[in-house]
Amino acid sequence: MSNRDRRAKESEYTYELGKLVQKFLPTEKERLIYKTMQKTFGLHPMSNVDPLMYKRGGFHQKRRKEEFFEWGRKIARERGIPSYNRAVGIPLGQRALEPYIISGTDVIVDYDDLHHVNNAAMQQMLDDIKRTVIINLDTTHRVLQVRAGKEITPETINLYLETVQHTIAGGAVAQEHMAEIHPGLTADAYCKIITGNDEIVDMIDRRFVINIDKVGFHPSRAAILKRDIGDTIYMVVRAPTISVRMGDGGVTYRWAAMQSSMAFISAYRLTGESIISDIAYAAKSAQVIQIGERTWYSRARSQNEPGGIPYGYFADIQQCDNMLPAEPYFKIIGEDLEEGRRYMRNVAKAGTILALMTELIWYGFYMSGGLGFSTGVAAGAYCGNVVEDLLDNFSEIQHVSISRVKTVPPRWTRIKFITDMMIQAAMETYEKYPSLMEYHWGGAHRISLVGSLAGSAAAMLTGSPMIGQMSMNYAIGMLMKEGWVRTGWAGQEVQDHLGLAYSCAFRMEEGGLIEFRGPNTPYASYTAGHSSGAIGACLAAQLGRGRAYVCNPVIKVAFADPDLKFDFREPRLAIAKAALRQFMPAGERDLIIPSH
Amino acid sequence: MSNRDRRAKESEYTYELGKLVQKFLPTEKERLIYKTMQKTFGLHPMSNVDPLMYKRGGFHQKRRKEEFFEWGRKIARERGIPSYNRAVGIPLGQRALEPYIISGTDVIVDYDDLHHVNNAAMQQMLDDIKRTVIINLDTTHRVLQVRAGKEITPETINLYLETVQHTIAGGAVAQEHMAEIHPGLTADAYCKIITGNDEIVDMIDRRFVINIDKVGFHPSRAAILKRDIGDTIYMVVRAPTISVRMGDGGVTYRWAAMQSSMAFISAYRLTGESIISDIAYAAKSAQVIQIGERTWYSRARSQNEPGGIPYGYFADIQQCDNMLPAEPYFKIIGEDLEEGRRYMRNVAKAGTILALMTELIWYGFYMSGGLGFSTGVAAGAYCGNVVEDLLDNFSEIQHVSISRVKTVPPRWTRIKFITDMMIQAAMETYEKYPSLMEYHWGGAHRISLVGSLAGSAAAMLTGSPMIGQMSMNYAIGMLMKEGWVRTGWAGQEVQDHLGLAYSCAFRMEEGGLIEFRGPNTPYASYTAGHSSGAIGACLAAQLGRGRAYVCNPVIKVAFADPDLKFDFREPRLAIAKAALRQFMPAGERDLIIPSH
Amino acid sequence: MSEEEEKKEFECEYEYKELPDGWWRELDWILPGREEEPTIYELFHDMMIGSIVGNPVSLEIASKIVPRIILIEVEHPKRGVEYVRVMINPTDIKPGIPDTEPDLIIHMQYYDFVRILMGELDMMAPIWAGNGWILGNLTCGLDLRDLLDASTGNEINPRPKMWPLGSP
Amino acid sequence: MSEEEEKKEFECEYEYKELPDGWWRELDWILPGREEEPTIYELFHDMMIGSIVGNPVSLEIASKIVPRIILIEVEHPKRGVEYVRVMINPTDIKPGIPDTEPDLIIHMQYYDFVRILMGELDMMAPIWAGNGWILGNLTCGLDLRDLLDASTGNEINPRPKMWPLGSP
Repeated sequence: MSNRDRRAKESEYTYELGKLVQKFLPTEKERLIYKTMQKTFGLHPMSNVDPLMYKRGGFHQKRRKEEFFEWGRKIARERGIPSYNRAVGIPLGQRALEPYIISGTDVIVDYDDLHHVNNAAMQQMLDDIKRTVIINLDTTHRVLQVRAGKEITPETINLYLETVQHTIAGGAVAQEHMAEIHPGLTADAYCKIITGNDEIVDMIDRRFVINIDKVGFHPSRAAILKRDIGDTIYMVVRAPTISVRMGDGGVTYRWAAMQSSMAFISAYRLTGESIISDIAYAAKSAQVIQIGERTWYSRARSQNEPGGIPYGYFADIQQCDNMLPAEPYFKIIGEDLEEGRRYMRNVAKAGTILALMTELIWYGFYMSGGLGFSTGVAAGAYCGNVVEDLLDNFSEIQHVSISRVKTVPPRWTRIKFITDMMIQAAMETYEKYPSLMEYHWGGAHRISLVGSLAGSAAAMLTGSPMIGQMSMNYAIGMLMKEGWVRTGWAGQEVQDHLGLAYSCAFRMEEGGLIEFRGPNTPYASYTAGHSSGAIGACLAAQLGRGRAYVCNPVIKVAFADPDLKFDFREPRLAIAKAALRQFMPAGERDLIIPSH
Repeated sequence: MSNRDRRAKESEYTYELGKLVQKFLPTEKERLIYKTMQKTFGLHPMSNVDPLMYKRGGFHQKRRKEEFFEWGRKIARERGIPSYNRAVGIPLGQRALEPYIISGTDVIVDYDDLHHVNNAAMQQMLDDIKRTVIINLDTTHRVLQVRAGKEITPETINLYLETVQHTIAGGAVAQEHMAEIHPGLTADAYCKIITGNDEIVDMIDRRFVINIDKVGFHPSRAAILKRDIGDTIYMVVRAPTISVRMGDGGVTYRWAAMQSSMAFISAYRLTGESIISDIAYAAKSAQVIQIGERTWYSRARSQNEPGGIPYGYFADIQQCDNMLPAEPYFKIIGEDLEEGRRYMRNVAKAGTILALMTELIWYGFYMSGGLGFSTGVAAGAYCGNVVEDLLDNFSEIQHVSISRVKTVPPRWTRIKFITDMMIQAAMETYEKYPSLMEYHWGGAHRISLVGSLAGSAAAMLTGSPMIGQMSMNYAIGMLMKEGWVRTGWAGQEVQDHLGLAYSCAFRMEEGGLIEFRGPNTPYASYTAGHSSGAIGACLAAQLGRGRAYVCNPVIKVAFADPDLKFDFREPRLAIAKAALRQFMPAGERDLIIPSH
Repeated sequence: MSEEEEKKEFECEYEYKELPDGWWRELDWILPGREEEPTIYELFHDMMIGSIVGNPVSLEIASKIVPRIILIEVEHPKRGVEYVRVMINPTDIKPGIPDTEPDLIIHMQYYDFVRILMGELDMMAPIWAGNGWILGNLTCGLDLRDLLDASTGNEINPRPKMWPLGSP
Repeated sequence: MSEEEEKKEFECEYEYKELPDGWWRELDWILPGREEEPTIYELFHDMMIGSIVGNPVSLEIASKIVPRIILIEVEHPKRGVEYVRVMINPTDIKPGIPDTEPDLIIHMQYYDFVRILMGELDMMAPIWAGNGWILGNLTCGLDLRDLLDASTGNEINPRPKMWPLGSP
């Protein structure tokens, strides 16, 4: 073959995926994305044209928009100032106002129902996190024994726990002059014990314990959690939702400190200001686990607000992996594709919480005021089965790649090719499906989604969150700076993201463990979509190592508590329920306001 | 008379006020305090003994406590975890659970109804402050003219204002892909214009204007406000209450920035990212008035949270003085005691907001977790007519002292004796009324109350907030360190307060104007009760000078807006209404949750 | 009100002035035979006898007042500081400082005090003006002021309710 | 699982080894008459003719594959770096580097690659072990791997759905 011939053939290198893909339609038709996009748009998902454009009925195509329209008029009439008003701005609904399928369910909702202000479950998820703080009781017990000469017995602990349920709800115990709170407003406030010691669990009134063996952990995980928590006694405090709705997350530990100290004073009949000081210090500051640290000054927020929650804590707050055996993913995916997929799907499910908390709630709402844009970015994580499809495929790629090898060492040089493979697969999927491109209409959607998935996949294979982070940085850098979007919205949004050349530089982490970083880390890229990827990497690395928690076993157990209002095990169901307006949150004020 | 004789008589120096006061009962009976205390305790207010003690019926003496008791049992039954439970802690109600008379009204409420979690009006007051931000439109208009070549006309401004009502409520205007908010959830969101220029006011749709002439200012005040605001156009943004309840005050300016920028893009048909950047910057950062600054790291809170609001802003947020003529108080009190009293009473009324926002909401709730203690400290400011009684008397003292002089120069050396006089009068009142001592059961109550009143009175006479602050510091130092409480709760609480020797040192202010300080000032005493005194000093100084605002005319006008949910002109009525459960707040979620 | 007007509002109107020689001879309550300008003790003594005791309103007021020691310190431009200690009920006036802590101290210029006793100056005027000070139990001050007002024939200011006449 | 067990889990099991002299004489698909150890070009050339072309499964796979250039670089312990460039469909094998950008580059040790061609080592093993690297369009890599699997009689891994056989 002459060079001339060969060159002629190389021109075929320039191909058109859109056309080429028609050859493989039968295969594509089996993909989740195909089915979902078809359902979503009511059209061939690979079509480049929407023949119904301008004929879809404007905003009337959606029940919610009609409802909003009616309410806008009603409000304007009642208050004399215009409100929501479809007469201003661009007309809505010339294109499809596509419905959103909650991934892994049959629930189809309107996009607006996923706006955090319209979705009570998202609010409760945030509130449940904000209102949690964990106090170690060992220090306080020691202070009681040494400083106050009190005996600590199962009876006293149970009396204390009964008392603290009263105080945490706003009841007074030590002074008559305290105003009390209507308990109906704080019916979601309580305290529960966490310990790894079975004997202690047996001695404490079961109503006051989060029993690790009975809250849905796989036995192999429960064993690790109990081993690592050990004999220590922690108390999880759930301040009432109404308190964080009135104030902020910073109220929680103060609320916990004050009310738990009062319960100590009462249950142990303490007097003497210096002892009470010590108790208060022990209960308030010594070994208190806050869910989130304060954020730095330019984004100043109090403790327990989403910006200050470390990535590792986010990964432990989600509970989607609880029933998975504590086995390294690497081993599983090599041996059993279906079981490997189950791991991946649970990471995807967890992604719902991670994306909502960071992209929608922190970046979208707290940092940007909540335009309604990040609703879409977050929805990418839990709608349309897109993540499921890609992760299923990643599982297959991994299964294929490692089924005949025995090891995936946590080295970037070894993991890079499979990351390349996954990025490429994802990019090509977008290229093949114009409908998916429409569904994830922003560069930030696509970049963050692919970056997160690449990071999770790499971390899961290696057990290393750092490899996951590198993989994510590489994927985002690759997509953005070398691939799709050097400019435009997504390009600008990520202008402070690492360049490809630096994506694996250790310098960027400043030696910090990713688990302890967070959206609060100043030197990290804080673009919408990047935090959930970092958290995904931490979580995936845990599964990669076959562990039972990412960062803190107590946090992990605290959010396994079935009495929480939001279900951190099945976030999508809760969100879907709320979208259908069937989710009842806590913190309502009906008892103290006129009926309405 | 020999020395011996004289000495014998001097022994009478040791007197017992409790006995002595019997001589003057007819006079005392005319005091407001006498009447209120009698009504509150159902006993002779000067009695040292409560004959009904232990016979008052325990917690059953109060309807609210019974309600709480029932609810506690109901919740425990329903959730399987005990809740509010009168079986723990000390028994309540052996003493009187005294009712609280809202000062200046006939409304008698239970103490618990004044707990901020039980009182929807207090929550709305906080939320209305947190959700307000003010944007100067001049800069944006200039950017539109210069950078985008757009014409600004009354028509475009009105179109913009109509559009921004839609976006601020969560409606989309520029992109189809934005999730929108149910307008019924944000029915309290709107934007209004403030300007001092009558012509501009005439040209703008009256629904979008806070017309300074028509929102209840005394004409002499309206004239000053208009003169000082001038031709500038400000836009007051009220983000929806639900946004600050879900997040925090820091959400507000971001919400305002995003939604107002979108309205600009839409109303002026803007394209081009660099222009939009400029518009966004102008709308978001250039000349934006936030109500509160971020607090420093150890108390990290976002913008627009109560800890970061300057004292001068608090003083402008309250609207209780709006109908008073802009005349110097000194002149008035010398000439007309009744008119002077009216000034004092309005300061007292304003104190409701100041004490609630700082003592109850910031120190009590945000900083201490809300035990229910600061409910009492704050109630001191607006319950039982105590402040009214003392201020009435202060007015008399002032009237007497200055009726034959022509001047009260703002010098500490000249104001000290009258401060002494007022402190003494207040201390003696507590001494004479054991019932009042019981009513203000904590040292912090009494100290903060007397300190605040002394500060306000001094500032009002002199027009100088610095003199007021000195007077307050002196009063508190005098009471605490030389008078009542060198130790005990109040003494400890104020351990970081200035010693008497330093109370007038300028050093403590670091040269800063009190108006621009706040609960956020690290070097200032931050004990419960001291902030409202400092604010009172700023407000009183304004009245002392006969001005129309303390610090910022735009803030003053912004909160005169009659469309706010909380009435900053009649705070006590709103609080009382809420205590009776008749106040309807904003931010409820009924539209998106199941009926309940 | 313009800013200038506001400023003026707070300017001081009190003025210190000394009296011409022989001024005391014009006053009917000064004991006859005083050749020299009276000391503060002499002045107060004379007023008590010559003015207060003979005035039924003053007497009524004085009778209700509880025992309190007031120390008056005056600065005379030539003679320096002089003291008089006063107890109104039971009446007791002595030169010099008391051997126990007084309830109230009033510090003033001699001529200011004279003018107050003459009813020409309000007792508060020099204090507001910064040319004197008051320290201690202010109720005694009110009592004293009422007494002086009565004796000079000035109207007595109504007492704030929280301080009934004579109350501590 | 104990921490030690966990650690072991991640230890590397791949081992590099060289082959004894004359190894190529044992393989039935090497063209007869090769006296010297074949270069990478010769090796790939022989496999294509002697193994792939004669295998119906390989042929079917190859026929579906779109034109892609794969560059294989191997390091021989004595001879240094050798290159072969491969296009599967239409088939084209040449020594040296191509004059256009390849779709995929595979870099390995000579003996690792030999063992892969012999079906003794999985193509991924040296990569995972860090003793080699892959760069570029990974689909080509999957294509190549399928081809090699078919020719060595190994089971062909099912292709992930998102990458139908021969897809770009």
